Amino acid sequence: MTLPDISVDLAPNNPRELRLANPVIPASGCFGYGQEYAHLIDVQRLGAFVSKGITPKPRSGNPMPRIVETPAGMLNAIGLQNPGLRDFIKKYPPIWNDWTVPVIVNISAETVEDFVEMAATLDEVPGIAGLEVNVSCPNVNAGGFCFGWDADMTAEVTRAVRAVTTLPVIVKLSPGAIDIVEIAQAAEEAGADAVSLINTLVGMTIDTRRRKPILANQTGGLSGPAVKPVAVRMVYQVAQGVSIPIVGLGGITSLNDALEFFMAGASAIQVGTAMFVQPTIAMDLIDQLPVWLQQQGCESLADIIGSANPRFRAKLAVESAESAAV
Amino acid sequence: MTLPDISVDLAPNNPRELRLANPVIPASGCFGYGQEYAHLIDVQRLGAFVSKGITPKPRSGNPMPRIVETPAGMLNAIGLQNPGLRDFIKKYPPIWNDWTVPVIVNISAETVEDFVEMAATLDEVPGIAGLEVNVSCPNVNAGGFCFGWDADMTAEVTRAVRAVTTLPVIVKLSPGAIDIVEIAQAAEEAGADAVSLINTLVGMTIDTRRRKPILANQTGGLSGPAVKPVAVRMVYQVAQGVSIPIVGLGGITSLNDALEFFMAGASAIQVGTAMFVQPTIAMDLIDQLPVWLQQQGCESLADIIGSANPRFRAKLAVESAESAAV
Amino acid sequence: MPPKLFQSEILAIEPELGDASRVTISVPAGMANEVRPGQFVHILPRGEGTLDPLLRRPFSVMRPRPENQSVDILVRPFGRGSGWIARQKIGASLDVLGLLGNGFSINPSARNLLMVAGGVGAAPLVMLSEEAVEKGLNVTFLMGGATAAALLSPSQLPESVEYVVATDDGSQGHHGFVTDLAPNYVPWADQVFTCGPEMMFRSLRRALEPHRLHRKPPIQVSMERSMACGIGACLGCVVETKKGMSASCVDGPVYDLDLIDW
Amino acid sequence: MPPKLFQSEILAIEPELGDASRVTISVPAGMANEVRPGQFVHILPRGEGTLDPLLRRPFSVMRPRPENQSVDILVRPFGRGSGWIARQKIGASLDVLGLLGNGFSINPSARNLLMVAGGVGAAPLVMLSEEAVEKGLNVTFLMGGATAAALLSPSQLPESVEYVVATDDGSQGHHGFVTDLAPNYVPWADQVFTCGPEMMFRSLRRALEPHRLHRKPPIQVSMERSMACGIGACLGCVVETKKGMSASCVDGPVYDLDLIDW
Ligand SMILES: Cc1cc2nc3c(=O)[nH]c(=O)nc-3n(C[C@H](O)[C@H](O)[C@H](O)COP(=O)(O)OP(=O)(O)OC[C@H]3O[C@@H](n4cnc5c(N)ncnc54)[C@H](O)[C@@H]3O)c2cc1C
Ligand SMILES: Cc1cc2nc3c(=O)[nH]c(=O)nc-3n(C[C@H](O)[C@H](O)[C@H](O)COP(=O)(O)OP(=O)(O)OC[C@H]3O[C@@H](n4cnc5c(N)ncnc54)[C@H](O)[C@@H]3O)c2cc1C
Ligand SMILES: Cc1cc2nc3c(=O)[nH]c(=O)nc-3n(C[C@H](O)[C@H](O)[C@H](O)COP(=O)(O)O)c2cc1C
Ligand SMILES: Cc1cc2nc3c(=O)[nH]c(=O)nc-3n(C[C@H](O)[C@H](O)[C@H](O)COP(=O)(O)O)c2cc1C
Ligand code: FES
Ligand code: FES
Repeated sequence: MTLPDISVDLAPNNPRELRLANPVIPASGCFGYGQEYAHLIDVQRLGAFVSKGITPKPRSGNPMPRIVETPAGMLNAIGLQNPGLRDFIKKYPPIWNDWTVPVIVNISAETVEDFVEMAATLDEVPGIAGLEVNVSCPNVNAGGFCFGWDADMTAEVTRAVRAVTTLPVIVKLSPGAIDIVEIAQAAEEAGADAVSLINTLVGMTIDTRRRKPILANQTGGLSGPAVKPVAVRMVYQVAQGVSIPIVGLGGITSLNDALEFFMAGASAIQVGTAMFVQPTIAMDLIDQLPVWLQQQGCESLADIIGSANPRFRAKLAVESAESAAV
Repeated sequence: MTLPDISVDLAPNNPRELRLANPVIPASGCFGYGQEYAHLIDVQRLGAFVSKGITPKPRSGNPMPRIVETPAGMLNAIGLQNPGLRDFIKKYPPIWNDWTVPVIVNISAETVEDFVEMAATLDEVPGIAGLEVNVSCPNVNAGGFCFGWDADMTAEVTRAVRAVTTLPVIVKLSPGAIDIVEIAQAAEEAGADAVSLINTLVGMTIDTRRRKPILANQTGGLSGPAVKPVAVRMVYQVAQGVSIPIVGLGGITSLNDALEFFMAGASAIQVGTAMFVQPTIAMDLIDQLPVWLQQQGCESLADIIGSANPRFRAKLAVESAESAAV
Repeated sequence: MPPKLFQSEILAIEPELGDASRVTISVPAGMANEVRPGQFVHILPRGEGTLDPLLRRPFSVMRPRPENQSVDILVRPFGRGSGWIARQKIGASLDVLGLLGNGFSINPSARNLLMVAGGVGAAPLVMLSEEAVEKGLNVTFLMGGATAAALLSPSQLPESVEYVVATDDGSQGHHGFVTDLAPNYVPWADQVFTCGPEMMFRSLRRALEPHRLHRKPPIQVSMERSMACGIGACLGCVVETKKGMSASCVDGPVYDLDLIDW
Repeated sequence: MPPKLFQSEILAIEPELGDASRVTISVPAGMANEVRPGQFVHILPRGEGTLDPLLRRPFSVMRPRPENQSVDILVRPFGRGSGWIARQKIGASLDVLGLLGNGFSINPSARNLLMVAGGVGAAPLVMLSEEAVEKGLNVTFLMGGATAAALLSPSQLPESVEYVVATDDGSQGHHGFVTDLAPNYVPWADQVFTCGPEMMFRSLRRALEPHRLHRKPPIQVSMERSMACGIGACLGCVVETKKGMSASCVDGPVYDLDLIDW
């Protein structure tokens, strides 16, 4: 008996498509460039993976300490340590080009021009299946105000990236926005193929012996199970407001967690912090998901996407009726 | 040998003052109206406590389930169940009037007029030491946009409340704001005696068996240790931006947690969710804090307030030099 | 005795009722003498150095043991919290808040008591049955479970109790729900006491409806709500009653079934 | 052997070195033969049903035991994670990722090796000393601790090792820091190996500076950084070296002291 279909296309409106054999994706910054885990798991079986965020110029990242554990979570302030666009292109895509797993490249920048430079340069590089645009970084032209906190700035970045690449574009949303639905809609209207959410929340912990913040950068990004309820809520809300696929993430450590995101309305999920803790987690999810779907009598993953979100399902029904009528 | 002084005035600019023997305060919604814990702890020894949020009219609150546990945290959607202003005034302040512990009344409303009605009515009620204005509720006149997410709306509520009461006013900030410092400054300028932060983050968990959100209200407020890093970060940032006292809260379960908030710049702390888990936690903190201060060679709590926050301490030094020069 | 916060020691653990365990925990002096059937203890389901799971979990007292200052509880390893408690070993220490809640109350004029138990809901009804038998009352104890293995052992009940069982799979007693059995006993019973899943209460009410005149016999039910504080402060555990919202941790968990607003 | 994820069983626990314990844990077939001194295992410090503490904790291998497919580690109950591990009992199961990291390397021409250990930093140096003695090399092992009780028992080292100790309180050996002792051995030593708190490395470097010509003898140091992944993916554990940022979990934890950018 064949198992339910769990494949998914994250860029249905894009001729280049972003077809994944399964909806399980290690998250940016939590899977290096893919090689790191190759001894532990069969990387090629992943739906896709997102590489560490790259920037136009090389960055050595923040001083140490860069990570600290928090209750059921962690803070990180890696500071986007990466070799920069040029060395990145030389080093990794050629390796990925021989792989079967689709690789999504996460790009970060502090100006729209830098985003454009990276997107344009990566467009034709073999070995890259899509871009994830990280709008959670501060916009230096807006006084450190984060792109992803503002609908107009998010739209501007998305539009500019869209204009210079035919690659599938996923816009990765920041949970710091007041109304994340508005931001997601802005990304959709500006041409994003999909949105992913959430990036980290901003947090701090203080070393009470040394009387200073533990992280050298003072603040860091909060991730892990602690943030999961915030992430599920945002996916649920965004699912009611956009028609492009949603990639859900934030604190997933188990099949039940992944199901929460699917039922909220995500078409795929990413696993970040949990990769550090349980390197096999992505493989476990890929194995468990079809078995669970079969036990539930589902024919495919689509049966449960948004199944806890009646307003999303109603919207979906209207949309498919409309497209059938066309 | 006498222990270090841990008393604190949360309304130094207000003739009515809000002097607490110690800086430990059970948080609103986590301590009922004070009687609930009277069998378990000596309520009179608390620095103060904040009563359950009241509204102009009685509210029966949200349907069940109202609470669910999350990783190192919980979601609640109590829905402000309370007897309403009139019955509240008849029932509780007369009891508190015979108590020595200062009682801060938390008020919630969906319009500025309702805030004004409550503040004006409570102004002269014996047994009340101060008001905590919960600006985390949706503003019905602004389409459900939360007062506390917007500096102007926060200022408007604060100014209106300030105009009708001489009671010490603490404005309780929502972590949903993009720039919490701006909101805190707006409250300060509009006449708040102090700010407290943070209220809960908005979250959701999904029951994957029943395929619907666990809470009947769908979303709920996330509290507990999971949110502590976000709370500490916000207190640290707000401390650099305002000159009124800050009451820090969010996930405190131990002396070390409380010290993080003091060192970030809080003059007092509140304990919410932890009261449910360890009803003696507030008493433990009251006992442990002076002993710890003494071990550290501190003369008073003031020695450590903001001690991990150099920009706060620098501002403080400038301010005290200025006031000495006057 | 007002609620106390105390460190308790696990004195014994015995398998009972499917995958559940009967756990004997020590309590402060005098507490075992004061507990009323239906009251519960609120247990922190984690050890040192962790903050997850965060909240306490309520467990009904199954049997007081004043002779060695302890009580029995019945723990079904259902989720994370109860699973942790069930995994502890004899000698382990538990952080407990109790006694909490009100209890069942037997009317002075009642002679014949009907218990209707589902799964670990049997726990408080065991205590109530023991108390009733001691007072010379007649007790019939209806017990339902998925399979024969999920039923309470008759040895847990006083001998004079009439013990009638139902199983979902028919492996013992009536093949079907325990609530199917209840109507037969309505003419006999002066009072009905029930504890178990909420679905069972609803079907019990439906099953008994045609047999009860003037809401007789009265039915007392122990409601199960997720709880945070256990002492009336959080309002997370309310039950909608015909008199308004009621905090089930202090005003319950035992309610008159007819007062509940379903 | 590439890193593996495995369930390990605690085979033995012995008090050692102050409040620390020497814990013997089982490892997959062949692993105990391959471990190099300086490598570490990454242990999940929590049981079933909890997500806090979240991250694994690294522990250096103190001694391989190929004869029964296990390794010894030295666990100091410092915080929440190590505290949990230290509280486990014989027979308990641990979730382990290993072996990770590079190791110390003895130069082919080296005859005289100086070890400088602070606290539980002794662990990898015990293994290194055993290996060196087996190769017929001369080892001097300097060990520092707060008190006599915090020192490694000499029985943990091969007999031929010269064992010299320092205590902060003077209760045994030199009254002062272990780094005070090190300069005397510089003319003799062909290589220095050190593990302990970062403060010790800094003072060791300062103490040896005037005695070292042309950076001889070379000093290898095992750096301690908070780690998340342990396999080079998160970049949380980097060490600033003169060649740039280095992920200490894969490129370290052992570094040439002179390469570190302090
Ligand atoms: C007054 C009272 C008395 C009680 N007496 C007893 C007793 O005598 N014996 C006994 O065994 N129990 C008793 N209980 C129940 C017990 O206290 C626990 O609440 C119960 O065992 C569940 O807790 P847990 O930690 O095992 O489950 P948890 O893991 O905390 O789960 C709690 C609930 O949330 C749901 N849930 C949480 N997260 C998710 C998710 N992501 N997807 C789907 N569902 C989710 C679970 O289905 C479950 O219903 C009593 C409860 C009350 C209120
Ligand atoms: C390569 C390597 C090898 C190692 N080998 C060994 C070994 O052989 N034996 C051994 O015992 N240990 C060893 N360690 C250390 C060990 O892995 C643990 O990291 C260490 O014990 C601390 O973890 P913990 O869980 O005990 O402490 P945690 O409770 O996690 O604390 C971790 C750190 O964060 C700080 N911290 C966290 N929160 C706060 C706060 N709110 N205020 C102040 N400070 C805070 C603590 O001070 C501490 O430094 C090694 C580490 C590395 C990197
Ligand atoms: C160490 C670390 C590094 C990260 N680096 C990036 C990054 O470079 N770009 C990015 O968009 N997100 C980055 N993230 C965020 C994650 O991709 C993810 O959005 C977040 O951690 C929430 O998911 P989780 O709870 O599953 O970890 C990083 C997270 C961690 C923990
Ligand atoms: C059950 C519950 C009810 C609450 N009710 C209120 C309320 O009525 N008014 C208010 O301002 N905050 C309310 N809060 C928020 C708390 O006062 C506090 O801001 C929040 O829980 C964070 O602190 P903690 O992590 O210590 O719980 C409530 C929180 C909980 C858990
Ligand atoms: S559990 Fe808090 S009011 Fe009942
Ligand atoms: S611990 Fe993740 S890179 Fe070293």
